[in-house]
Amino acid sequence: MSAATTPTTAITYREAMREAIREALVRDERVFLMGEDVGRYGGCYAVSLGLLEEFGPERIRDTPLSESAFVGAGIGAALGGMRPIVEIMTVNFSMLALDQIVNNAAALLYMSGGQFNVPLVIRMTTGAGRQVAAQHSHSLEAWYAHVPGLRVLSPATIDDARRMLWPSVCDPDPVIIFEHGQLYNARGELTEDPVTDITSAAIRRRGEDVTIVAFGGTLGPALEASEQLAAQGIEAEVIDLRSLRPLDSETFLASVGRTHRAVVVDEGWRTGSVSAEVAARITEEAFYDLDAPVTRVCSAEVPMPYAKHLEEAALPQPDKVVAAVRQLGG
Amino acid sequence: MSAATTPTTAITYREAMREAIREALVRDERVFLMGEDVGRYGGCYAVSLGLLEEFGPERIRDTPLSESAFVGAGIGAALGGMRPIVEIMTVNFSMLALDQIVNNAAALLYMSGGQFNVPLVIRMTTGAGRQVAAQHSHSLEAWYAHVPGLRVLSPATIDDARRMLWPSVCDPDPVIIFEHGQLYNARGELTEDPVTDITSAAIRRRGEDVTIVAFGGTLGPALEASEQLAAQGIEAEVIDLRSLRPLDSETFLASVGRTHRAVVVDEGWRTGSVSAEVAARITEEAFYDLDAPVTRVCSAEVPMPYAKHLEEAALPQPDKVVAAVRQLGG
Amino acid sequence: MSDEHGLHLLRQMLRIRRFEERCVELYSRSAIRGFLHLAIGEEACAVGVTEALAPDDAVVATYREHGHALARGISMREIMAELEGKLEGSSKGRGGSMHIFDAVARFYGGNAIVGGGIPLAVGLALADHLQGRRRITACFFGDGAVAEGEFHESMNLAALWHLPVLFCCENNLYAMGTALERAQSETDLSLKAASYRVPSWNVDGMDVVAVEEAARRAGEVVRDGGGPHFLELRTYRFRAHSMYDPDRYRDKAEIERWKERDPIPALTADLGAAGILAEGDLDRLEKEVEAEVDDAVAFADAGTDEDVSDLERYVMSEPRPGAT
Amino acid sequence: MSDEHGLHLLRQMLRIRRFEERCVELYSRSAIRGFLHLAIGEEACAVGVTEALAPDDAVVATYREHGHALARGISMREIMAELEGKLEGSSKGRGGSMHIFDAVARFYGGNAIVGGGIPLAVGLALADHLQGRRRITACFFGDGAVAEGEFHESMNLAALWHLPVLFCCENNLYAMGTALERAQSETDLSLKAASYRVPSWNVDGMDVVAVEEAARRAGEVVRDGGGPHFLELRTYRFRAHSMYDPDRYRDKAEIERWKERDPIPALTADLGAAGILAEGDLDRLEKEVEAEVDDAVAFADAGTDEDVSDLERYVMSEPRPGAT
Ligand SMILES: Cc1ncc(C[n+]2csc(CCOP(=O)(O)OP(=O)(O)O)c2C)c(N)n1
Ligand SMILES: Cc1ncc(C[n+]2csc(CCOP(=O)(O)OP(=O)(O)O)c2C)c(N)n1
Ligand SMILES: [Mg+2]
Ligand SMILES: [Mg+2]
Repeated sequence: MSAATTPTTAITYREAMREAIREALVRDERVFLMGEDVGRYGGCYAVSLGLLEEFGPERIRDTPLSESAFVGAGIGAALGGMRPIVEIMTVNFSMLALDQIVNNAAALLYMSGGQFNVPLVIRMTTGAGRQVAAQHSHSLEAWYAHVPGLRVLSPATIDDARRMLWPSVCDPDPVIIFEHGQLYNARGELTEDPVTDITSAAIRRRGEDVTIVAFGGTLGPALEASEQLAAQGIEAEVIDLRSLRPLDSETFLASVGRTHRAVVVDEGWRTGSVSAEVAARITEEAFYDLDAPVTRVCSAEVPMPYAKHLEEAALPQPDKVVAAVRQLGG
Repeated sequence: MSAATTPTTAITYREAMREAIREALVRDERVFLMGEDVGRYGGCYAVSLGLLEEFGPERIRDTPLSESAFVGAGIGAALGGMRPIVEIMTVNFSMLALDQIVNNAAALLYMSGGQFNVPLVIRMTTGAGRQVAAQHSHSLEAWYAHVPGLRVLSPATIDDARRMLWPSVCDPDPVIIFEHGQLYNARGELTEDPVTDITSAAIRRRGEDVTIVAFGGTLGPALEASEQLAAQGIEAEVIDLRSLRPLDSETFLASVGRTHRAVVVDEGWRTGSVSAEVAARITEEAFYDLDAPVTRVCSAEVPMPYAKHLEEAALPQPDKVVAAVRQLGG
Repeated sequence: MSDEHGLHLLRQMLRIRRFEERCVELYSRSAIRGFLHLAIGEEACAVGVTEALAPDDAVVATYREHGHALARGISMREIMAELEGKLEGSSKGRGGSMHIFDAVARFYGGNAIVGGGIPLAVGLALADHLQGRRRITACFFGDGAVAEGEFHESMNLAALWHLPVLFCCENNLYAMGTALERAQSETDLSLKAASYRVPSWNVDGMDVVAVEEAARRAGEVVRDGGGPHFLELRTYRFRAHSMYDPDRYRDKAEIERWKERDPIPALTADLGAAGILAEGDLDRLEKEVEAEVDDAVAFADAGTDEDVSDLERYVMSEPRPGAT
Repeated sequence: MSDEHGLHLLRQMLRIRRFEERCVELYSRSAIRGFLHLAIGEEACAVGVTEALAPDDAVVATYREHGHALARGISMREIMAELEGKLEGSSKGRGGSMHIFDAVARFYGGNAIVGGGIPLAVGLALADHLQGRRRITACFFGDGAVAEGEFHESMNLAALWHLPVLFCCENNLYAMGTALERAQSETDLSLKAASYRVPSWNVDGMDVVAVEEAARRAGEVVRDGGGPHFLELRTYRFRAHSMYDPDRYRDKAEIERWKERDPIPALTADLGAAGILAEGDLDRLEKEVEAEVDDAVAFADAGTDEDVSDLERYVMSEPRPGAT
């Protein structure tokens, strides 16, 4: 991985995503953005603020509250030669559109014997942390990562927010992008990040003592934990999965081959989360490298409570990651 | 529950399920069955055939094609003091009702601070194997097993088809029952099965050499494989999970403690399937018991193809289980 | 309408208004967090409909439900404690502003998925129908929910099965930033109801007396087995969609025009003109309401944080003796 | 209508009828498996609408789509090979009876989720709208689909955005075993369309000429920017819902009554009376059609099984040179 040269000015994750959408709209006139309140309102998380004024209502298309129909219409528009970017306000509402995503977007190419690919991008906010309670705090990445025919991305950095969209738009198949709600205000500088693909995991910190696998909203806690661990003399290697489907096993398996220990951090409910798949793969494929069982730090298996202290207790915090690593011993 | 005395004559899984529904309707007048074509048509898989005539249209309630509304209405009726059994024709269509299941049925008790439990049973057919192709062959048990607030059951035997419903109806919380479509015609005798709970796994075959974990549609292939293995001198212990949420880890962990090897067989797509969670738990909690990595035999990660030979190739067949066990060595 | 009842209606609307105004302050000092949706301007809808209900009727509402909860008789203390995430809250602090529940009041939320509560209402009504009870279920939802498939499926189900649901559409002309005419090809919502054979009534949602009257008449028909009815309550929210909304999509003049129809001054004037509200009465009422709000805040502030060890409580029901 | 065209309509309906009759035989000998839904009795709908389309218009259909696929010009050979699961099938044997697709014919399925194709049609029309093309999308669905939320969301979206969709509801009065009046509180489906401001036409779905005429007229308006239109095609399936259905829910007399209105004898008689179909013509036509069906079966029977090593092909697109 080559180093960055000139740092650009700091921007937020939100702005990075907006720039990415703007880039796509400018570079390809088949691209349009569609979703609830993406236009006049400026996006429920203000990601698309200003785009309506710049690109007009045909390309920044407000929809009624009809998740199934407008996601399905995105699929149809993709079949019809467009390159839609569909925004579902949050993953919580994506359940209403799941039939379209799984039974149409993911299946059409295969069912049609290779005739109809679906070049569609679906963006949605995911995650908890803002006291919005049970119906607004889901992390359902695991569900999507389960479905063949989809690509599932989880940009956790400003660079990835800025750079994963265009290759997604160019991809011939449906791409689901999860944007963690807690990241939008994160601020940082765009680097000349050489990782612009949408298939590989990235090593965000080097270390030899333990591998911490994270993605999306848990990359921050994982990195924070690794700093605390470093202070205690434990050097963690932090892997950012970036793509949840396909899952780049090689990167974390290679890391475990070096560190012999792994902790997976996932904001999903533990049972059946992405972390389960990562843990299963590590055991299947790096069993003889392991000096200790793979451990998982996930959300408590509860519908997210509103009260702040309970929500904090339910989420995978850095101290829990630290504790999990220390428990591995070695 | 006291033991039966005289062995009854052979019945099908379908009949066992029908008897279970009838039992519930007879024992508790708050129980009613609701779903598409459960009445006049007799159920798309003929499970409820004859019940309309016996119990009338108020209690055997045909619904329009409105999965979200009638599942939600089942939740509301449960809140209102009834004990609804809602049939979703197949898991494939349950995606249309997922919002109701996850955001209401599973969350109401918690969100309301313990005030509103939802005593609802949802039954649905799952699985592939009948050449009904991509949109009708899903096995989405993993999705449901991921959700706190739900109980998820997978009756794989005639006994369980007959005996898991009543405790589900009595359960104060929502219970999802998956009936594998390939099992309906399975025929056998009801035994004096001592396992009548809806929380524990069962050991369906004893063996010391390897643990095979299966559930629902894969119990048959697992048992078939174990017979083939026995002929080759390998005695497999076969665990039937029965309940996918909560997952009874103890039973399979204890088994692995004896056999030191495990293969998990799951008709779901490998990535993010129930098998991933089982494998992850075995590694987390029985790591030092293991002589070899946990292996998984799952469906190929494809939308199910129609052609018979392709569908067969995509599914976890007994020979693949045999091969997986043999590969573990030992 | 009796004098007493007129004053009661006014008091109820004032309670809601002052409660929500206080919420804004509490939000600024971070005592309330998460999403907070105010119904300031829409009080007549919640009060009018709720007044028409019998004590054992059921209510299903949305995330904009403080008013419905208050009007339904849930204690202001418990609601405020809920908004502050305290154990003494109506949902033990688990739900927050969007998830007020109360078993005694048969108040079934507090649903934060647009349209998500509507099927529940159908089911509650189905339970009453099956059990032969003369109860009705009032189901509140916004104009935005009319675009959701669940609304349509539910209307059809209720009508097909002739269930006692009173559908109450609080049409405030906007779903977040989306004006009704940019969300619906046909903005006359009564045609939707008609397409299911559900009788529909348009009601001035800024007039609490009109709302109550309509809800009472429609509710009686529903209760008498007349099948579901649909009330379109034409109203307006004076404030932004939520605390996060800069309200860029509405014309200031439009907002001002609607404020002239504020249901509280309107009723105050009517009661005054009718000689029901005498000089000084309003002041006294305001003081009483302020005291109730103060008390609720004090109660909430003094409330306790649930013990973290109880985090997993209520994911599943607690074992009850005698079950099975 | 020209003589030639009349004969063409008859031929198309006969092709579908004889094809599907043969399917029954093939099902008995297990050459076809899975779910098989026949449209025998409903041929006039598929043929009439499809005749009114231009070659580059799009079609979205359901799992009961053999007729639409045949009428649309997809070769009978490929369709039969698909039903037999052969590599030479229109979807390479991956889809089967419920999933016929054809890129050249712009035939977008073959969708086995009731209502699931309707949003796709809206999107296809949106693409045409955005690209300024004068194409329309014909979207077929059953009466049962009208109860699904997706239908409503899609109607609204198409109408709101004024998109070129021709909604074609094949109302055969049943959704599996559920009669329309037990599925809809209001069985006049034109009211649903009206509630979205979508013009709707009731058409005798047993009269191919009437269907074509209606589809042509409505289609022209749609193509000219008149927004979506809704055709309710009143028809009936003569056979059970699928091969698994013992058809216990319909009255035999009802079926017989509808059979008297069989669109094929009806058109045959009309053409005979008009002197267009001379003595012996029908026999010749039947023979030609039989030969086509024989040929299709022979083609399918001789087809190849896809190599199992290709099982995972087409889960994702194959890399294409030049793609970023
Ligand atoms: C299914 C779903 N989609 C989107 C949202 C986000 N959202 C919350 S409120 C709202 C607007 C709803 O408008 P309306 O139904 O008119 O109710 P109002 O807020 O005006 O009272 C939206 C889009 C949601 N909560 N649920
Ligand atoms: C969402 C969904 N629910 C249920 C089914 C099962 N199913 C297949 S066809 C059918 C009846 C559909 O009736 P209709 O729309 O009138 O079409 P028809 O079969 O009469 O042509 C049902 C219930 C399904 N395929 N999809
Ligand atoms: Mg509104
Ligand atoms: Mg039909």
